[in-house]
Amino acid sequence: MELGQWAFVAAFFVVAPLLPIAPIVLNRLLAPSRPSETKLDVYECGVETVGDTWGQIKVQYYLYAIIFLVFDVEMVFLFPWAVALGSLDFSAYLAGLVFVFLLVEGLVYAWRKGALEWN
Amino acid sequence: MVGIFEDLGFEAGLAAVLGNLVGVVVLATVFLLLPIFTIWVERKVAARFQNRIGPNRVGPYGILQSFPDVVKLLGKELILPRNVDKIPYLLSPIIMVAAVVLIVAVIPLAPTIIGTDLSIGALYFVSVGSLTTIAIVMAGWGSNNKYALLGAFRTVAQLISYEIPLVFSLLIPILLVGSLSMQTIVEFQDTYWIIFYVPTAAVIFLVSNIAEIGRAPFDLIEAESELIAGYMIEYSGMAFAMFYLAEFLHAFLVAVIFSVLFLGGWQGPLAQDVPVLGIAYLTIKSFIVYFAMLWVRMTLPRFRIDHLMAFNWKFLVPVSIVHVLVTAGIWSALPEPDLSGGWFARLGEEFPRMALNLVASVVIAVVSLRLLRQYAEQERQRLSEVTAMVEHKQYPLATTGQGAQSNVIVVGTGSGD
Amino acid sequence: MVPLWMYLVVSAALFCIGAFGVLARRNAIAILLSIELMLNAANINLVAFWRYMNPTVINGQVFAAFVFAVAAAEAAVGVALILSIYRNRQTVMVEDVNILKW
Amino acid sequence: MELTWQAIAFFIFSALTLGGGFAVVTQRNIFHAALFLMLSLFGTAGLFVLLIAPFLAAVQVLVYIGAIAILVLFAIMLTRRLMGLTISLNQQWPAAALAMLVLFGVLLLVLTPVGDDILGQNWSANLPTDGDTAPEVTYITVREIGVAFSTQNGFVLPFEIVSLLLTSALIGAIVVAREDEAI
Repeated sequence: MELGQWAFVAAFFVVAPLLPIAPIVLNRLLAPSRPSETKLDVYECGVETVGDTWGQIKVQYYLYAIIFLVFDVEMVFLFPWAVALGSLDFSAYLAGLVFVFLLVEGLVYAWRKGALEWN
Repeated sequence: MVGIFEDLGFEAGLAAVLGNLVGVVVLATVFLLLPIFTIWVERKVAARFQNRIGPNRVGPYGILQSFPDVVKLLGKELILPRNVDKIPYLLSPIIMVAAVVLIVAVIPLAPTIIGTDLSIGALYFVSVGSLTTIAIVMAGWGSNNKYALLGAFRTVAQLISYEIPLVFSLLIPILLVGSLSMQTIVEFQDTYWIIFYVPTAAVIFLVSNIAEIGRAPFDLIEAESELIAGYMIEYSGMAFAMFYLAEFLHAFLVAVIFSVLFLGGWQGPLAQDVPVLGIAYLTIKSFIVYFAMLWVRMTLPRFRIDHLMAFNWKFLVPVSIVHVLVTAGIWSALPEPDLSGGWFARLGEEFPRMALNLVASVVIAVVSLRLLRQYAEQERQRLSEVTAMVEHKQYPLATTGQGAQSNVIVVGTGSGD
Repeated sequence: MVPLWMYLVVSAALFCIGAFGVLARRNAIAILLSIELMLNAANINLVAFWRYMNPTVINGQVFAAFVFAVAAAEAAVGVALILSIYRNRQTVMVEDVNILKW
Repeated sequence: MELTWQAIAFFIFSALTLGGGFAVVTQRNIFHAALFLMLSLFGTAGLFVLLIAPFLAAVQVLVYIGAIAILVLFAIMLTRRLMGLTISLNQQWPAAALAMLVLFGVLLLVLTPVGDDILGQNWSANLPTDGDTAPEVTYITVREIGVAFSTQNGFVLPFEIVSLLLTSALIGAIVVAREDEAI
């Protein structure tokens, strides 16, 4: 029964990519294609592009990604907790409370260390 | 649907597959074509907000305007620039649209009409939504363009940041209902809509979702003045149109999901018996939410990126965590009411729980907004002090280090807000 | 239904691929990717055993959830270390980072 | 084993998992390797669905593909000069390949019924050979997992320790990765 529902989702996973592919292919067939040197150039600020594209970016992005990762994993544990909470007693709430507080500690640390600052 | 194919003489397994496929194609196509209409709505509403008329040439009130636009886009050249990383470059628009279309699978349209009522529906919504992030990284990397890459990184940083309050505020309805199934969430709202329990969570959910689709005031993604058009700069023709299609479809789906989670979905008078009414209620609610999103879009100016990040990490995330903890505490401390009676009896039985949650939620909102105001006042104070220092030449401007320069910029833009 | 040993074979193959990556790749980030593959193989095993041996007790899935957390922690710290090495030594090739060898 | 829809799905997802995994360890372009990792993880999510663990499948997509893979992509972008690489494997790769082939061979012998025939030992006798013997799952798994996380008879202590682990990983990663801290 459960698997039957997922067959529907699987069908969605097959159909969903086909929907955007169709107009793109149609576009390729219908539209003119006259590539030229300049047309295929990188569009940046009007002058010719300088340097390597895959350049280095700021470490700040990484810091956001790591805080996000930790909180995202936290969700893995909080979703079942939230679903089960209604049928459990108060000690289950305390378990979740401790769990969240331990993680908030990490957020507070990041805040105090300025890892949340965009500069 | 499966039954029809079985009647036609197909073997049971194959009939199930065909039935599923047809259902999926119909459902997905209907939703995919919706933007043709919502784009017109959006342009018309935007025009009215700006005292214009908007599209008015094609069809009555310009309602058919999107069709010539689509035809025009079909005739535009699909340019594959030199040195692009072809596979990520071409896959990106496809994944972008597919990820959004996949959300449709779990939307309950009426008591009996739903793509599929997964036991993890709400989580499915978040999971599938996170696929768009990958599409953006692929576009940024594949385009072989510094601006595209930079735009993609900014966008991803924004998306992943706002996913945290989004999921936390999604956790709250799940906590109240005790299930991840979308249909169960809607059925729970038979007496009171969830927005009456936790209005603050609803607002956080909507705000973080608007950020997630990169709409104004969170539209740094396409900040024309700084990043040209962000990660989609190198795209043209239909590949470019796909990104826009995905954005508009996602925007509307957010309105639908919001209605399902917080505004009772298909719930309404007689909806239990007449499924069509359910669809109508859901559509009306969704368009009201969509209009609210447009209102926000047309009214507020764009965020600056550091403000955007600070607003998320220092305001939305803490507030939503506190909200989850408070609501969970109330919910597990209160006894389950007796919900076996008629509708009016249940209305009375449910009231104390609802009222207590409502009060708590409003208190959270008031306190957090107070704190925000206090912080803003401090910030204004600090900025005006810096301004005064600069004006009296006490600030080391003459020895222009990098620091002094950037401070001047902060003053220039900061005093305005 | 698919017999259990097929899942175990898939998991074993994935584990071997991952272990090969760890042993043979030069790029530290690629090694990190390979470790993720190995963790995934472990997860397939846990869930498959849960499903076939004792689905009335949820332990297999709970363990798999813990593996997710461990994988996330590992990825976060691993990437941080790679970044730090890159910043100090301008390389992500593991054979260039031999300072502890002496 | 007859070729049911379920078996077909199993083979497709296994092919995704293993093919993606193989590409991860052989691709020269590290960005492509990371994309193939996502494909492999997606295949694993499909396998989880087949094993009726939908919660883990969703989490797999949310955490692995949506977060860990993104983090790795960020790391790839942060450490440049990777594009021009021609050699992706080190000199000891033939030895490594051989070792892993041997390991896989041994595992095959132990796990498969065919291997049992060859060895004359019945290692896999304790495994259910036919999947139809696998009992039905009759409960909602998410709620059961939640109960396991937050009751004393379940896993409440590991649950809290996971939180501690994540916090320490967060703090550690911030300390290590920040530019201004001396290492």
